[in-house]
Amino acid sequence: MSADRSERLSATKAQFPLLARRVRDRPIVYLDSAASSQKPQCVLDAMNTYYETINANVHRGAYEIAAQATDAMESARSAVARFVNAPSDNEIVFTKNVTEAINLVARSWGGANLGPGDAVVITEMEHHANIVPWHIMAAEKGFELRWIPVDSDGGLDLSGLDRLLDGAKLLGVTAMSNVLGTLNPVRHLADAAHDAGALVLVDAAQYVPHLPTDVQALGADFLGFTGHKMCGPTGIGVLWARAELLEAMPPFLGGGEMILDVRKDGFLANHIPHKFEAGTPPIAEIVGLGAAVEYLNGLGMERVREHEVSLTAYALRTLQERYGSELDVHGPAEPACRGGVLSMSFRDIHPHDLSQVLDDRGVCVRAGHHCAKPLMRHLGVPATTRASLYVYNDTSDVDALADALGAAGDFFG
Amino acid sequence: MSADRSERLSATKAQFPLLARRVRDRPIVYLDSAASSQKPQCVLDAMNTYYETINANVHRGAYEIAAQATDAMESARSAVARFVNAPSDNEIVFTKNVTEAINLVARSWGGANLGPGDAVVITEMEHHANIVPWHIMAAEKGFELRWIPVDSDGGLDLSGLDRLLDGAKLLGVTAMSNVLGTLNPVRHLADAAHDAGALVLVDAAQYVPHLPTDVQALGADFLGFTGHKMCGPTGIGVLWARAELLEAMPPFLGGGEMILDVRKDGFLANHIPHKFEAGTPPIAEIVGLGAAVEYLNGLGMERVREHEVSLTAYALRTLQERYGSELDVHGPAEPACRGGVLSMSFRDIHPHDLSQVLDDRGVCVRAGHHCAKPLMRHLGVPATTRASLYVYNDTSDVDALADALGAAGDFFG
Amino acid sequence: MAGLEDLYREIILDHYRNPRNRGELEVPPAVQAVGFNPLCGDEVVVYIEVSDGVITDVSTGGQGCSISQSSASMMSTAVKGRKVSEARRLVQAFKQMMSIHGTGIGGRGDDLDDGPDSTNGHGDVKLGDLEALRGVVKFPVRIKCATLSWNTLVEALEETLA
Amino acid sequence: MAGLEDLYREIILDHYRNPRNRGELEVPPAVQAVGFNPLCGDEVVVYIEVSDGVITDVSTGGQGCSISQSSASMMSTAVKGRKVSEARRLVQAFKQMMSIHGTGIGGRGDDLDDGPDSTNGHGDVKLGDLEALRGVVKFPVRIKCATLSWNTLVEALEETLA
Ligand SMILES: Cc1ncc(COP(=O)(O)O)c(C=O)c1O
Ligand SMILES: Cc1ncc(COP(=O)(O)O)c(C=O)c1O
Repeated sequence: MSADRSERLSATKAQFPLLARRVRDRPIVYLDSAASSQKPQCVLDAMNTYYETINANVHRGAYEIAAQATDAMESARSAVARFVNAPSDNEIVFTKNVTEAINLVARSWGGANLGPGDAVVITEMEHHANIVPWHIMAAEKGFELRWIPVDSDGGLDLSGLDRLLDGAKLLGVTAMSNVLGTLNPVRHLADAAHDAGALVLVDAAQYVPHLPTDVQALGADFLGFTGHKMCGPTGIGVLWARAELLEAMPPFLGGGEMILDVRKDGFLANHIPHKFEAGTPPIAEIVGLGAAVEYLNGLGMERVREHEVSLTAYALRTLQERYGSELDVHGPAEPACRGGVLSMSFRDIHPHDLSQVLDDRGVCVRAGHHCAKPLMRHLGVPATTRASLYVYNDTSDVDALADALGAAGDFFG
Repeated sequence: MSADRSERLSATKAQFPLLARRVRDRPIVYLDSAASSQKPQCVLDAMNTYYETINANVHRGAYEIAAQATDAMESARSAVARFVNAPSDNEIVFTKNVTEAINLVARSWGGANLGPGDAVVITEMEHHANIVPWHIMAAEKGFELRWIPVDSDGGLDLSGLDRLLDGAKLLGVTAMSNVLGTLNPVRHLADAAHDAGALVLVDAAQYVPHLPTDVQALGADFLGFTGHKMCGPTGIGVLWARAELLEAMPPFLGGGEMILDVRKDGFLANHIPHKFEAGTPPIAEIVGLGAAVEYLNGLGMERVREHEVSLTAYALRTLQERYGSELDVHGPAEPACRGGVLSMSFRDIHPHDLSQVLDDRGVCVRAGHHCAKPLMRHLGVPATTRASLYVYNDTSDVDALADALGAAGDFFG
Repeated sequence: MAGLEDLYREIILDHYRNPRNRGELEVPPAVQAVGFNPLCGDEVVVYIEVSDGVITDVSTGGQGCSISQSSASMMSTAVKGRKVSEARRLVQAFKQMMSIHGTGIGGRGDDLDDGPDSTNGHGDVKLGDLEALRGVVKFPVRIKCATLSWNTLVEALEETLA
Repeated sequence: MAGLEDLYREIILDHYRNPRNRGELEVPPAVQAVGFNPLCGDEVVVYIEVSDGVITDVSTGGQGCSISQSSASMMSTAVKGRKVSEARRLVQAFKQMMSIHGTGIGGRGDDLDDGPDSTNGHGDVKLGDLEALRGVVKFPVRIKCATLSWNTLVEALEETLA
């Protein structure tokens, strides 16, 4: 990495207050961004400014700060729409996380469109967020849930795709695996699904934070993502969906904001996107997400991706050089085909024990099933140790990880 | 009001940064806390400290800051449980707002327990949040929705209660009306409902922020409230429910956190409360709500209530003295029987026009149906102008409101 | 910051106090459409009778603030007796005036989503008295009050085609 | 901050590497219970055979970290051949040791919710080798690893009553 690049990066790191923290007298080495990213100061500032100067409930207030709060929220909606190249702001529905976004689709669209004889196709590498809602609805509506298998390289095995899609009404796929880092061929899958008459739901929780995203180019019908993994606050997620789908779908949660009229004998739903935003929205969080999106725009998503590809390459090389066959990094070998998510099995040390030793040295990684138990069963491991990279990480973080793995190896001898 | 008291109060006001703001060269007069309250500095600080020092995803991380984040979240759960005297922390389910909390009950409990021939009883003064979810489920499940009428004093007309409860499975009631300020006889209703074999859901969105709350003394089975109205952040709500009910209810949203196991052919739900908290929770918001609860504990909820009763009395007296029969304040006349929510009709000036003139003088009130359209129809008005009081308001705010009403009267002459 | 006089022009208050074409028309021959402003609860009902491409009669009902009611009243006088095509041009022109700053609540495009014509200038359309409502754009929250009856008129015109 | 040696005592690593009573028992006569640690995916299966109020045989299966596996192994040796009532007292004593600081994830009472007995001291119960697990309480996240097999044992004991 050139001196120039790494200088710019240490400047990036400095924008994230938590990364200045020390753990047991060492600088923190945060390698768990796939679980949740850190937040730059500008995002915290945006939320504080909101609370300190214009906090008020939105959409129904005639007074000045209520109008400003509404404007701030709706400008954030525009910023988010542009960030994923949505054709219209009205297609951006704010939820509390991507899990709610997928449940919204399963319950509202699925509830109205799925029944016995129908099928929903998902992949074996889905996060529980894109599995359990379909289990729940399948039990209720009696449709079939089919699985695209994972191959031995950590990609999708598409050899049976046509058969799987036959009679399917929806294909759900993660754009990037939160365990393997695999970047799935979303466009190809979308074309195949559309040919078979199925809609496409993309779980982009691990994609939107890391790569330039264009919902139209991806060919998606529904696409969800989550604020806290993309420099934004907790408590905010996004469902993008094509307007005509949203318009045809029945409401999900009922309450204030989502109605035009309520009578004792029924109600009239509001226009999209408000139809799907019942109750007081997470206003400050929406403002925070807007600031996160502007922050990422400032860095440039192309550059974010470039940085992560080169850091992932460095990490794969370093780990291979130091630990060879003792350390297995699951998922695609080629950095250009994957994100910076490194799920490791190291000797026979259990991930929980491994991460404990890493924590002792201030290296934050995640050990567990990463909410992907079907994938774990496929991999034949109960859990993995996952280090994940983001824009604020640099080679020093990777080196610290490699050193800490050595220490763990010594400890468990 | 004694000098002593008002000194303590101006100290309270100073803890809320937004209230130092000026609008058009006048100090802001914030009288819209029933829509959303302002936030004290300590709540903002708690969230900033969370983000700057321990931000990490919860419940699944072995490393230090993840454990601290989990602790912070779970201590907030304890604080919230104690705040409403819940028998166990496990009975506190975090949602995004009270609207989601009520939808959770309607969909999960209602979906499993309601069908043709059953009835749900609600009141004519419910917020849309406690109406529309029942409309949605009634359409799906075929049960009957019955209404307790509002009497001419803004109380509930309970003369037909026995008949209404006959065959009912649930009674839903707002503990305090967000339009009339009416404090409903929740305990009495709960006893009657239980005698009739029905459960009781309390919408306490306007109650928990303003009065000491004891879910056990109220006799509730379900009780919901919302963070942003009680000095807490947006994006966080609470459902309290008796553990045995939560345990018997099917999951609501599916995804991470809410499972013990996921297989291709199904899943095993987690224990309560996690069963109902799918996906990454609003962690910072939970921490913020915990801080809000501690802040309110510091003030003392008894004192908060006392302050609001005396300020409401002052407001009713002042408005009556200055405007007599030109100004109609809906709801109970007796301050001890109501909260500090003053829904006004002033001459024939439309609320939207009235609030515009008030805004011109920095007085923030809400004009509209307040998400209570059935109640508006009962009152025979399309909308009201609502001023609502909270712990940081004082007599100067009431005086500013009274002055601004005079200016509006002049303007529309 | 705009003053209240920018909003509450005399002619507006006059239409509010003495609404023109207020009432109901028999349906059919008239058609009817109802519009809601979910922000404040305003409701506007628009009745129109169209024959041979001309709006022969208009009437409005409902309830709301001075801005929504006066705008409905002014709308009714402006389109009564006009050709449908002219009325549509007037709607465009009015809504364009109402979005000069493009900050309608609901985000970009929200008040200008009526198809290809929406980018037309309104140089050729005389707004007349309606110009009095121009001040509303300085109070973005009120824009929906002013446009409510116009959007409802569009819906009523659609009805005549149905 | 506690050091890693507080957690990974030699005896723990020994039970991890050489688990005792590992395997399955035939069901019936044995009963079986499965426990999950949703945090990390650990699974423990506990088989017990009870006759005349005595746990005549124990076996454990599943997979997990050194703490959960060694705890399961130590649990099996500690309860094998014991009376059910003694085993229950041991569970109480063990879980009390695991909650000295009362900070189990899941909040107050989470690991002490097994009824009226939970406040008993364990002065009269010998924990023996199990004392080696005492260091786990300094690592609150790991408490659930240590208690997993014990909670699963309780479930298996309930099964024998069913
Ligand atoms: C009585 C009552 N119930 C429910 C709500 C809905 O609260 P939220 O929008 O936070 O879900 C409100 C406030 O808007 C309310 O006043
Ligand atoms: C691929 C994927 N989908 C969904 C989720 C769920 O995100 P959230 O918990 O914010 O809803 C995650 C992260 O946890 C993820 O990695």
